[in-house]
Amino acid sequence: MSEETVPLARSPIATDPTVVVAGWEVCARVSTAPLTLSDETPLAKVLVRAPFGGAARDALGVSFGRTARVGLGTAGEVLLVGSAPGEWLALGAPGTAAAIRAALEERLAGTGEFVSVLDLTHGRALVRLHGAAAPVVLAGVCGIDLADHVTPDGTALRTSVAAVVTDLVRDDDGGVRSYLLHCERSSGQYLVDALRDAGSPSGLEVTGFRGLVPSSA
Amino acid sequence: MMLLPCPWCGPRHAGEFRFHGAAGTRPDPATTTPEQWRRYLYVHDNPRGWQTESWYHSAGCRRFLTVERNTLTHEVRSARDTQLDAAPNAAEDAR
Amino acid sequence: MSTSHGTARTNGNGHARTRSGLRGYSAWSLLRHGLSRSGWPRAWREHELRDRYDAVIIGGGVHGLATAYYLARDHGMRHIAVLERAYVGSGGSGRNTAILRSNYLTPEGVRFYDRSIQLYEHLAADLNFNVMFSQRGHLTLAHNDASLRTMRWRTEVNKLQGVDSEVIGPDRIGELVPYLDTSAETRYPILGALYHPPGGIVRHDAVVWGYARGADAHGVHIHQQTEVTGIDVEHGRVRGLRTNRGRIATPVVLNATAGWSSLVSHQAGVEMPVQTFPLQAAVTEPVRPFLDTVVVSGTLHVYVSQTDRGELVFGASVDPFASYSIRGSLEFTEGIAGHVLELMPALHRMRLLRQWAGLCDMTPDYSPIMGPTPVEGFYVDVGWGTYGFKAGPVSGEAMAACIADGKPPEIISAFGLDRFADGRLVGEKGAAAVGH
Amino acid sequence: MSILPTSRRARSATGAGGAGGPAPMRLAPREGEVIDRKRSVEFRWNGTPYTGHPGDTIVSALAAAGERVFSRSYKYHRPRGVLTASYLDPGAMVQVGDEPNVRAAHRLVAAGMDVRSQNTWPSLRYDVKAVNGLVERFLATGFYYKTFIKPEPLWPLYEKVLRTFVHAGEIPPDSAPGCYDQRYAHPDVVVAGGGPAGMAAAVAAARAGATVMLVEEEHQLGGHLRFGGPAERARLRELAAAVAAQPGIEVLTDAVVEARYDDNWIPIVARSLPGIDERLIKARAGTLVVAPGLVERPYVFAGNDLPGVMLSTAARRLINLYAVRPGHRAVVLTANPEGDAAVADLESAGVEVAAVVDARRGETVTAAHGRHGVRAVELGDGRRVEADLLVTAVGWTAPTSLLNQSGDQPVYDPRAARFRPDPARMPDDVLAAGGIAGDGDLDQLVAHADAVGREAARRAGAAGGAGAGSAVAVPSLAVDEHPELFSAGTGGFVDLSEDVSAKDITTAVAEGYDSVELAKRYTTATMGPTQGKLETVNTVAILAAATGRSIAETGTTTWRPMYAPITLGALAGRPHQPVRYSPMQPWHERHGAVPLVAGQWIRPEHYGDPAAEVTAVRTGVGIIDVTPIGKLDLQGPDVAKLLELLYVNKWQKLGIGRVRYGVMCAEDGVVLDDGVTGRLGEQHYLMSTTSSGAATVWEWVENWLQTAHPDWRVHVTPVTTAYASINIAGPRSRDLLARLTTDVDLSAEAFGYMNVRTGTVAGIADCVLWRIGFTGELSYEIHVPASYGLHVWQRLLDAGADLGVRPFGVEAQRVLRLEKGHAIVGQDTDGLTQAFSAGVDELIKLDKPDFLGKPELVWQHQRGTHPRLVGLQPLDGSIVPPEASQILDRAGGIAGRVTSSRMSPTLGRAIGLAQLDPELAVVGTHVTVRLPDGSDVTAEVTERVHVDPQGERQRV
Ligand SMILES: Cc1cc2nc3c(=O)[nH]c(=O)nc-3n(C[C@H](O)[C@H](O)[C@H](O)COP(=O)(O)OP(=O)(O)OC[C@H]3O[C@@H](n4cnc5c(N)ncnc54)[C@H](O)[C@@H]3O)c2cc1C
Ligand SMILES: NC(=O)c1ccc[n+]([C@@H]2O[C@H](COP(=O)([O-])OP(=O)(O)OC[C@H]3O[C@@H](n4cnc5c(N)ncnc54)[C@H](O)[C@@H]3O)[C@@H](O)[C@H]2O)c1
Ligand SMILES: Cc1cc2nc3c(=O)[nH]c(=O)nc-3n(C[C@H](O)[C@H](O)[C@H](O)COP(=O)(O)O)c2cc1C
Ligand SMILES: [Zn+2]
Repeated sequence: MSEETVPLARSPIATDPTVVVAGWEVCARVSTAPLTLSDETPLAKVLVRAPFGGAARDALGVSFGRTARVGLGTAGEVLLVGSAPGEWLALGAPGTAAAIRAALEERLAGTGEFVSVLDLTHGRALVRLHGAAAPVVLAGVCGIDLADHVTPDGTALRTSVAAVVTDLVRDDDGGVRSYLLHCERSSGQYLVDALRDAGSPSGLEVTGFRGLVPSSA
Repeated sequence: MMLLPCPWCGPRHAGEFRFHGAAGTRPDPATTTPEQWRRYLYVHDNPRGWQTESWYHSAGCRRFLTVERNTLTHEVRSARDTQLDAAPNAAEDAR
Repeated sequence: MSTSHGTARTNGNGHARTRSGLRGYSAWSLLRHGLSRSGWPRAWREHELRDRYDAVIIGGGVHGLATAYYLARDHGMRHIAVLERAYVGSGGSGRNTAILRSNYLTPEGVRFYDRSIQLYEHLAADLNFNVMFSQRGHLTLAHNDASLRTMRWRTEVNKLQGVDSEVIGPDRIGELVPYLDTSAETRYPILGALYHPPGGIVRHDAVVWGYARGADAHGVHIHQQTEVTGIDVEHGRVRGLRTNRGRIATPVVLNATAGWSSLVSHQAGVEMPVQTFPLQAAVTEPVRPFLDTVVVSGTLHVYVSQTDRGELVFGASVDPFASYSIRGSLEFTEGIAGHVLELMPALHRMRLLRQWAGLCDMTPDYSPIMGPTPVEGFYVDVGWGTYGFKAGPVSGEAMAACIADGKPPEIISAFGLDRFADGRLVGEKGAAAVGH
Repeated sequence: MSILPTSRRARSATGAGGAGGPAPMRLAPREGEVIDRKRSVEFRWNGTPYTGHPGDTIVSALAAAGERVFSRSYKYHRPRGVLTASYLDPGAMVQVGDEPNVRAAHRLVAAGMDVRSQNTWPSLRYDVKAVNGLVERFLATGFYYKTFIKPEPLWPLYEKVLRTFVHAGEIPPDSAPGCYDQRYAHPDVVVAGGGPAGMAAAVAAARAGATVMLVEEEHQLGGHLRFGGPAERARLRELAAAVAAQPGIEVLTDAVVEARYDDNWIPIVARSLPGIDERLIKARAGTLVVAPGLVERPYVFAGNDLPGVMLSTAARRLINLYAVRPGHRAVVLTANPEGDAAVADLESAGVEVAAVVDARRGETVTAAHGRHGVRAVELGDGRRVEADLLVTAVGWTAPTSLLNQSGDQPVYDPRAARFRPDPARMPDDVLAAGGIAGDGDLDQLVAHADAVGREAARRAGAAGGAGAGSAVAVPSLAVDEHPELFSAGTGGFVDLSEDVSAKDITTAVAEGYDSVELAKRYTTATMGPTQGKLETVNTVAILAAATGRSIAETGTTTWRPMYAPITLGALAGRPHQPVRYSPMQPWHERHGAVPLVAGQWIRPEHYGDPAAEVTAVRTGVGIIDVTPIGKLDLQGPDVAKLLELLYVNKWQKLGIGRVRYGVMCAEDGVVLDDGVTGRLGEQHYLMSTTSSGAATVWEWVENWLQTAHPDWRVHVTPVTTAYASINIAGPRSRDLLARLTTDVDLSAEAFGYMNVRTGTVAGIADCVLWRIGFTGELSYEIHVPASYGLHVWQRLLDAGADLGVRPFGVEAQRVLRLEKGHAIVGQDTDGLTQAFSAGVDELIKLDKPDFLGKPELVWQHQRGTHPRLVGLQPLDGSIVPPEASQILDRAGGIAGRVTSSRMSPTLGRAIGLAQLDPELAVVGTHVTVRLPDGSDVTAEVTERVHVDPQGERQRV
């Protein structure tokens, strides 16, 4: 048994070899393949619940089904996802969950609405499927129409992916198709296995943690 | 399987939802008789045609929906968020 | 029991012998007709629709026809009509996967279904029509300890009612069905099974036709293409009914319409705790016989048997939402295929030929509703859900007695409509809820 | 008789079977042929090597080598040859390696194929069971129902014999696994059928901006144009070029539109793909265009199943696609231009056309004679013509299957002599094009299909397709006059797959099975692999004649999926069966945990010695991974109201830092779930549920909140796997936890039983610690942010090494809780167990104004007749009655059952829980337990708690 002195955070997705980034054990592999899958679980994940379409929504500036990059002061920039009616998911740099939570609570305090903010960083798995062929891979596991005119960049939706309920967020990167997939932590390994299986004919490779793409990129 | 037009998520495969059946009215537990209560428990309309029923979008928005559906043709006439119907000022951005 | 037919006799265990009234398929007639290839009599005749019957049975499925048969044969009732909106056996009776068994959970259930199996065992001889009851044994697989516990529970209750059931382990299972993957490494390992040797499959259409033929021989009028559109009730009593072919006056009406039964009861003003759900089935192209046992997995929601023609017949659980549609779904065939291959991986090259669906009248406790209703003269034999074909003979026998005597016989006393208002459910769902 | 067309001859001419030598029936190269003569392919047929060319089907290669019998028939084992030379061919089902029922007239030959005829013994040519033919009259319709009835005990033996007659291929038990794929698609338009109509419709739809899938069952696009004359081939090149040039069309050949389900949910199976056996495409299409053409209808007459009797389309396929001469000397029965064209093709192939029988002039064929194949044909005028080939072209059947699945009911049109779709009954999202919609010359068909394609795009609302534009005027297609030619009235087979004769149909009618549905079921006509595509109309026509009804009145049977039989492998695709793991799973695997499948979760059942694990907990300390326990985060001012509604007990007064056990019932009073809920803050609670009940409870709570109490302010978030949950149990658990916790005072005074704290464990902040116990020992359930679960687990084991800490699994926990008499919902209760039968009487607060299921519990209590959950100990403590053993009353009836039962390592004796009738449910009563082997054992009813009844061990 290992004598761990510094507590390491681990994603549910097994990787080998690993390196440590911001207290997280992450995949050390770097792939230059045109189609990649990366484990983004270390990102901070904060959930906001508030009434569907009132002051909280206005304060957050994101409505259901859409995403936006929002600056949260010292907490930095987050990707804010309108993940369900009355539900938002804020994704930020590893280690910033507490700050994001505080910033969001502060921002929403003025609304007078019934609001709750919950850190779900450790409760969810998050991966990014990146590359022009990403829709082909997803078409093997998910019944959503990924055509541009149906689900353009910046779309957020929840559906069943390989029989796991998953938030699917289209978050293109420099004009290249890119999707974030977010599900319950315990299903993370299974989801990745299903994606790799579906992606192998398209040459899908695993790459290391990428982190959030900032809005300026 | 048919498509259900979720008022939030748009048309989705019915497999994403869970069927909760025709909605019944709960008798007042303080005054109910066994007959009334068991009607509430066990007896539901079973029409061959239009029915108003409850569905839960468990793999999507996780909202309970009130759906008017034809049990023979599977045509859907309307699908609304149950809570918004019950509390109309809860939100305005239900599509 | 009143017996006006001089030929009607019943042997010691209540099993009825062939009646001389039934035109026989004897060796002689077979030879004669085989050689000439002509001149078989009609299995049942066509009649004018009379404006009055002593009893009218709605529904030409196994339940309605069997009730008519026993009513005419054993109780000497004269003027009986069976009304069927389409053709005989067009409902669940013509589209079920034909599995017969008696390994239920409650003592009431086990006794009841066991009587039916006994009747089935002699039905061919009784009706002089080979219904091809193939008692090949029935296996219910358990993939987790909860379902294994339920299998034990059923086994113990079965044995106490004298019904042959036992729990067997993976090795025995592998011997009975070599195609099953009984290794421990599967996603749903097979931990054991409830083995029920008397269970099996039957040629379902033959049961329907045999009863129709038998009922006809005892004077019952079978009217196909005759739909009941209304039931006349006066002062809480049945007076007659309306059909697409005219009115009929009658003091006794039996609702034996399964999936449609709440609509029919509604016509008489009787409310029932019944919801209609489609149940689907499918059949593959034939292959050489390799499966000698009925295989069921509750966890994987699938059952499989192989007919004497070589096809595999598949079934599952009811559709996930209420419906009167029998169009069928892709999800059903996908699910069936996935689950069958989970159990028997070698079958991946078998081809699914056809799928279909039937309507099931589901009750809250997965037990039937049988007997009188608040409307005098209006009886029901419904709530057959996904399991009622096997109950055809015993239901016919019991409902005939119920109608003749005006009160339910002991064997169905637990299944009355009033049990719901009284909160006396018959927990066959108890097994379902525990065993998935 | 001058011509003896047997394979014997052909093969003896080449000496060594089909291999190497010249193929006796292969024609000189022909324009339009689809074989690649430059290469050849070797395969085996019943063990003998044969040669074909790439592009050949198994049948065309064998036919080229002179073979003409490919199978034996279903009941009578009659020899069968080519009928349609397409996928549908009922006589061409063969075994290829592991694969049964391969369509040999569609499957392309591949090098090394091992092709065998099915269920023939000892050989295809001399099949012993062909003796059935002698007793044919006894195997006729209804035979089985009338025989083998008595004596009853013999039926199982008869049945065994009957089963040996099954005519089909076989599945070896070790059949090699296949590779199947699935994908979803969202085309604007799916076109079923790649003939001229389908191609034209696809191009028009794509031009209008639609994304199109063009699906063709054959190996190439073109439909009937492929085996037509030069004009057809020219047209085919033109259309194929248009398809190729048009962006937006995905062409799938050797692919089948299998069905149409609600809302245009369309499965398409695609074969001949690189690297995989088959792919199932699940398309949600905007519009479906059904363009399957027409299927040529066989003619019914005596001997119509002999090898050498074939459809005109079959002869033309053999000649024009595969350059195979279908025979030497032919009689052609023709009623249409296609039949006339077949005459020309036969002549061009060097077949001597001995007679052309023109049905349009009232001429007819009455019989074909021969044993293993046609030798002579009898004509209506009494002439007998020697021939080895009889080609028939009597008309068409519309394969309306996909349309009927869309809601259409086919209508019989006597002028066209076929059932035709009724456009009025078709839904908006389905259109028909080509031969199925009507007749007309190629230009008219293409013009019609073009309009259909544009309209399909419009209805799909395709991007550039002017979805809002006005409807495209679709020209109506004329219907030519076709003679109503079905049967010569001389007998013969109606259904070749099922060996159903015309006589069988009339017999069925005479016996009263006179509706189309009953006749189908009694005779099995249309129930074979072709599913009526060849035989329905003939069946209906003969039925109509026998009943005196019209064909229209008689109607057809129901067309159902699949259009063409589909492998289970393709339907199953890649299995998607989610599994869930806790963060400690890698540790469990490394340490030899025996896996337990619990729903989606894989959990450690034990680590080798469950009894020792129990003892470790009772004497020292153990830790168990309980991550799958359901957890719901509840926030808001109205949480207490919610809990008050959900649980049978009271919650308004739960203080911050306290936890409480609760039981939930459904509205029928049946126990739904149980667990503890703790109050973390003023408006913040954490609820736990059983692992298997987590999803149900969440949905249950949402339902009540959203539909009944939308005014309550509560947010519910599932956090089951946000935390790794570890139960630390045993007298040394406090010592162990203390070593890793700095900011929580663990003393009994500061942190008492049924309390909750948040704090840091092993350096990890924000852990939730509740002091509760399922095991009856002093114990702490800690919930650690899941990413650190493995870290904390390892630290606990490291830090407690000297305390003897050891991991325990689910089995030890089951025993521990049983020793404490804790019920498990779903094991000690069942689907009808109301709360007063669950051993939680003290918990149920009937004085609460309301809670879910309350009225039923009031009545249950009043009646008092319900079973009770009791403890049970066999007098002989060494006997452990298996769970589910029945408990008998004095009369031998069932009075209850053992719900839980184990050997207690702590007490060294058997202990259990049981559901028991109230009369017997009195502590100290002796009851009889029936064991599975039939013997009885006496047991004493006890309190439920077997170990430490005062609960002293957990309150330290
Ligand atoms: C796919 C499937 C598989 C099944 N598998 C099994 C199995 O393996 N074993 C088993 O025991 N059970 C099985 N069942 C259940 C079984 O088929 C039914 O419970 C049983 O057939 C019911 O018989 P019945 O005579 O009561 O009703 P049905 O056979 O449904 O007959 C009712 C008849 O009433 C007619 N009718 C309806 N309304 C009217 C009206 N207004 N006027 C006149 N006539 C009317 C209908 O046309 C129908 O023919 C299965 C069911 C299905 C659908
Ligand atoms: N069918 C013939 O053999 C034939 C011969 C000569 C003339 N004609 C005439 O030509 C016209 C037919 O042209 P058309 O384009 O309508 O038909 P077509 O017969 O030329 O083409 C239809 C194509 O659809 C394919 N198909 C059918 N069902 C399918 C499914 N479910 N999935 C995938 N593919 C499927 C068939 O394999 C066929 O290649 C008619 O008027 C007919 O009389 C037909
Ligand atoms: C036990 C059983 C076996 C069947 N076997 C076949 C079969 O081999 N071939 C076939 O085409 N249909 C078979 N069917 C299905 C029937 O053709 C038909 O689809 C079913 O009875 C429902 O009727 P419907 O399709 O007319 O609605 C079978 C049905 C049952 C119940
Ligand atoms: Zn939704």
